[in-house]
Amino acid sequence: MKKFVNDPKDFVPEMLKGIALANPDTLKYIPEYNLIMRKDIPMANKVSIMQGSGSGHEPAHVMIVGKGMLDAACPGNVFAAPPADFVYQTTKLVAGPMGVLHLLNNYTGDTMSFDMGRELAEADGIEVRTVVINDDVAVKDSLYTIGRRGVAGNFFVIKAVGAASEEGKTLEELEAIGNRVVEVTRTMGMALTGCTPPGKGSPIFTLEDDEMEMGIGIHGEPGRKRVKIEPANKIVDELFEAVADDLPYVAGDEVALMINGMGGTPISELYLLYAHAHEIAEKRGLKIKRNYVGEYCTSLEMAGFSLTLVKLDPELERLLAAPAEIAIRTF
Amino acid sequence: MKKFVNDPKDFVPEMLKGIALANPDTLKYIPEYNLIMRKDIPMANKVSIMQGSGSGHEPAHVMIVGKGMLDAACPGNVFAAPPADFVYQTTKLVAGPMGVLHLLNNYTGDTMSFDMGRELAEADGIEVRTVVINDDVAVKDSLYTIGRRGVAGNFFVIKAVGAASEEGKTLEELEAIGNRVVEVTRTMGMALTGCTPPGKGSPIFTLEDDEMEMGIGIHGEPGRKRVKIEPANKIVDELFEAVADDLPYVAGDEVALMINGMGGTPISELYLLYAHAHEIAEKRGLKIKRNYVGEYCTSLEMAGFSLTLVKLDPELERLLAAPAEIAIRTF
Amino acid sequence: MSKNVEFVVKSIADTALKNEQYFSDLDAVCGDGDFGYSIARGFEKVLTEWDNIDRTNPGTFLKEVAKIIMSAVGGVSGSIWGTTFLRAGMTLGAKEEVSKEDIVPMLRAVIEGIKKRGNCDLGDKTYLDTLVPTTDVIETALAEGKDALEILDLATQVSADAAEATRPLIAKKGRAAYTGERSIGTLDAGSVALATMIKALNEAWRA
Amino acid sequence: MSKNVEFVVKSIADTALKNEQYFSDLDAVCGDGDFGYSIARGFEKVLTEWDNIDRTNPGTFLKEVAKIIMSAVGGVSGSIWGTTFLRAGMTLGAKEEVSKEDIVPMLRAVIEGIKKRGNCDLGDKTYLDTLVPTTDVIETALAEGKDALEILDLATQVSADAAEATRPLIAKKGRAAYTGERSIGTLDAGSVALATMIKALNEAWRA
Ligand SMILES: Nc1ncnc2c1ncn2[C@@H]1O[C@H](COP(=O)(O)OP(=O)(O)O)[C@@H](O)[C@H]1O
Ligand SMILES: Nc1ncnc2c1ncn2[C@@H]1O[C@H](COP(=O)(O)OP(=O)(O)O)[C@@H](O)[C@H]1O
Ligand SMILES: [Mg+2]
Ligand SMILES: [Mg+2]
Ligand SMILES: [Mg+2]
Ligand SMILES: [Mg+2]
Repeated sequence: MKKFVNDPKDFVPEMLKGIALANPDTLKYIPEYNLIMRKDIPMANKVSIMQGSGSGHEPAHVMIVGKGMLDAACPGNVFAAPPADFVYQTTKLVAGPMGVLHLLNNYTGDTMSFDMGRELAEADGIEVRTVVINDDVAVKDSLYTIGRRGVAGNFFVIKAVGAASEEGKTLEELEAIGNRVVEVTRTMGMALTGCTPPGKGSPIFTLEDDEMEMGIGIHGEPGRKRVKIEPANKIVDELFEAVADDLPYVAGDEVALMINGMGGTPISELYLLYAHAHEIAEKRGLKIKRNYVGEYCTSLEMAGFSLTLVKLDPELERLLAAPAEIAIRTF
Repeated sequence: MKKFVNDPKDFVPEMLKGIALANPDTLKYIPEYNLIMRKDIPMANKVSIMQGSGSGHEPAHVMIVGKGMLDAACPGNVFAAPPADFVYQTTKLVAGPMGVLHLLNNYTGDTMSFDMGRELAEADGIEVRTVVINDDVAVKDSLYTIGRRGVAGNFFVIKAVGAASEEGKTLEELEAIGNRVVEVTRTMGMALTGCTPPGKGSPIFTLEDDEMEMGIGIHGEPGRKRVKIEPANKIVDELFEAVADDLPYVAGDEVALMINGMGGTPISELYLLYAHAHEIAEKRGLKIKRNYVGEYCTSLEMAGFSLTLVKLDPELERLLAAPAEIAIRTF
Repeated sequence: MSKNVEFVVKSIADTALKNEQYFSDLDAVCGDGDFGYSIARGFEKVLTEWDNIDRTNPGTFLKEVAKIIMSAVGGVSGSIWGTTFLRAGMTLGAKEEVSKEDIVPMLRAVIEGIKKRGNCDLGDKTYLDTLVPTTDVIETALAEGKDALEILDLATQVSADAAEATRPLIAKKGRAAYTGERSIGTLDAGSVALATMIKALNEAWRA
Repeated sequence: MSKNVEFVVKSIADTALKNEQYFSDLDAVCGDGDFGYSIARGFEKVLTEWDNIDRTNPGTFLKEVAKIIMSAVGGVSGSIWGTTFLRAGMTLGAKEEVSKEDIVPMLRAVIEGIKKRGNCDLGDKTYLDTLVPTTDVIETALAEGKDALEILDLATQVSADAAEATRPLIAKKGRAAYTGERSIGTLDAGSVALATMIKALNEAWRA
């Protein structure tokens, strides 16, 4: 296992400790619940926003806690939804008078934990609303009763409700904004390699030297189909078509375009991919108002990327452009 | 080769095109010289700062062009210094009345190209000064006549002179600031895997499943010694000691601490490494005033990291804290 | 308090720890490879806190085990295995001892709890597909007056067959579901885990 | 213009392209694995622009080749191979033809240029370590009145031996230098390239 790790069981807590040590003025770390939260939360005039999800998707979600983004994140172990108890305890800790918004990527495990956590918090009199994110077009709604997965598109939901919550919007308003973003966001991903959870010690799946996996999730789950590696532009073509034709996004639409790295793909390659995605978008008549190239929601050290389109309206564009501060930063 | 690439010869230009398409308002791309430069440069009241270096170290240097950082970068091919002609042409394009500062990482190839490029520019009447960055303690000064390598510490030189140039400092002043940062900056890196330049198609070196390489450079050059993989904290211990004892950094010193990913190591692991580095620093009595965790100077998709310490004084701290805007960004 | 309940829980916990890698590997074929790790962490915490678990009565003991699992394990496994022990404990109420007659009602309550929490049913390729036929055979055997060892043998056999019979099914729940038809021909990790636990319990009982 | 000069440059360029992978692999052992790629890109550009290169006289031709290389290739290789053709061209000046007598002064000028640009000397494990003994043997052979084919044979032999003789040296320049003592026992990529080029030229000459 080619990883920086001490005891694999300490992988997540040691990472969380690092985040807290690097941001002593703004963040609080509560080891019992894998919890990273803003120090200045709860606030009287602001809904608190939290997300759980498994670990292994960093920077999502523990590293995007901060002003204008998440107020707290309580991830489970690597690729495992948080225990229901984490969700409950975190909800209690962040709850202010305006209530708590739960964001969750649509997976059975996360849904179960957040359902149980929410029930317990509501029993304590805390008002909770939930936005379920399911932007992955690789998994079709009709085919599986659990519905589409939530993947890198969750960034846009977080950014929009995060900005709106700083403006003092109510829980209902935030829920509506979150759902509106989900409706206009679509993603598809692919991988050149598998990835190795520290607790497992070996790759979840392996691909031959000339193979890639299309329609991958963010937990190392195999995807839609395994095919021979193609030139970068061909791969972008395929993902772009699957994503753009799903909503669909049509000529004249104003959009945000994201190329999200899966953890092991260098940023040089992500910009190469962006170049072609940008050109396809323009050829289709889409107007790129905002673009995102980098790592937003990863699968440990997996080599691969996902492509996300968001259809913008003036309010959403304003929320995406609003300033925000998060744990990870360049300067 | 598990990479996103079309024709390997187009790897660098396609990446540069992506950077330009993603930043249409602020950056200009000139394909003939692999040149990414600020649109608003040259300015009458500001020295222009440029760096070349090879490609494959992204975000350094093409993705850190922007206000308060570099004004231009003209990289060579992957891991190859830019041709002398690129340096010359770029110098001419960015030169304003206050002159041009060349930053270069100390490698024979870069030095040769920048020497030739500078000679040609000076012949045209352009005033040029050069700061040579050589922060890598893995390579000892005394042993090799070419001197120590420049690695991730170059970020601090760029950030400091970038901020100072925005304040209108003169070329001489910037040269002095750059050299002062070089004097107080030390780095050492290591790798768990090799990396594959697209034009080569196979890894530069390979490590067995249980091996790591200590004292690595940023071009896939093998390092000081090849040893069995150790727990993360042990690796941090070794790098920290080599770095801290070199200057040395002593109890009471105010420092900046950087954990820089080499391209293929996920940010989760980088924060895990940071946690331990932070604790060692505190144990040694160093006061961490600023910290940096992420990718600053990479070797394509190599798994590994480097650790950098910078000794701060009030002015340097102020320059590092000054705002800056670069091509890569989260929002 | 009933030593048998403790014995069963201890045996299940030991089996989960011993088979961590094996169970994760099963989940990796079509899922995300965390199943073995997840339940191992849960049962590990159960064993760590073993001596301090409230033993007022078997029902309380089982409910405390459930809470430990639910605070240590996330998502599907935490919820499903937590629900398992929670429902079993709730069925017992404040009874001082567990009798033969309690077994089937406990298992039926577990099945209902899992169906509700997991929003799943027979044939979805989950651990229900092994739990239900195993419960059925235990019910029949108890009615026929078979003894504990005979029943354990039957349960071992039926659960092994049931786990093997998940192969042709399409996974409809959990992360394995995302692979759709590619899950055909693979074993359901949760089912194999259950069969493995029953087999180990059978062996431990005789030892 | 002297067809021989064109023939030599063309042969060197072809050899660089044909051996791209091999030369890169040699550099990868202790360097950064870009040597073959770098010079291939330079000579590729030379061949692409071949028909349009200024052929006023051999000196101009060589200087133009140098400029193409220096605009296409960065760092050590661009500077060193650019300097090579630049110095050779400068030595010829405006001469219409290249004669036997020009060869050694050209090579000596190249050696001086590389020493200056590369801040290196014999024994540093660079391509000088092959160029210098090869130049020496050519000088002697010319003085002894040997003919072109004999001289090519000698140069092929001596350059191959010299390249092989770089093995025990410690690399003191270029990226290979960073490996220090570990460079002992490896071949210098630049030296092998030069020997390979001379051997290929010898063969092409006879074909
Ligand atoms: N909705 C569900 N209801 C009941 N059991 C389920 C459900 N989804 C999955 N399972 C069981 O859980 C096992 C996988 O557990 P685990 O790997 O921890 O969950 P996840 O799919 O979230 O990674 C499956 O093999 C199956 O037996
Ligand atoms: N300072 C120098 N002067 C002359 N030749 C050199 C020098 N450094 C390296 N070389 C030659 O260049 C070759 C390596 O070229 P290349 O790989 O392009 O350079 P780099 O070391 O910058 O990657 C070496 O094999 C050696 O023959
Ligand atoms: Mg899971
Ligand atoms: Mg090189
Ligand atoms: Mg799983
Ligand atoms: Mg090289």
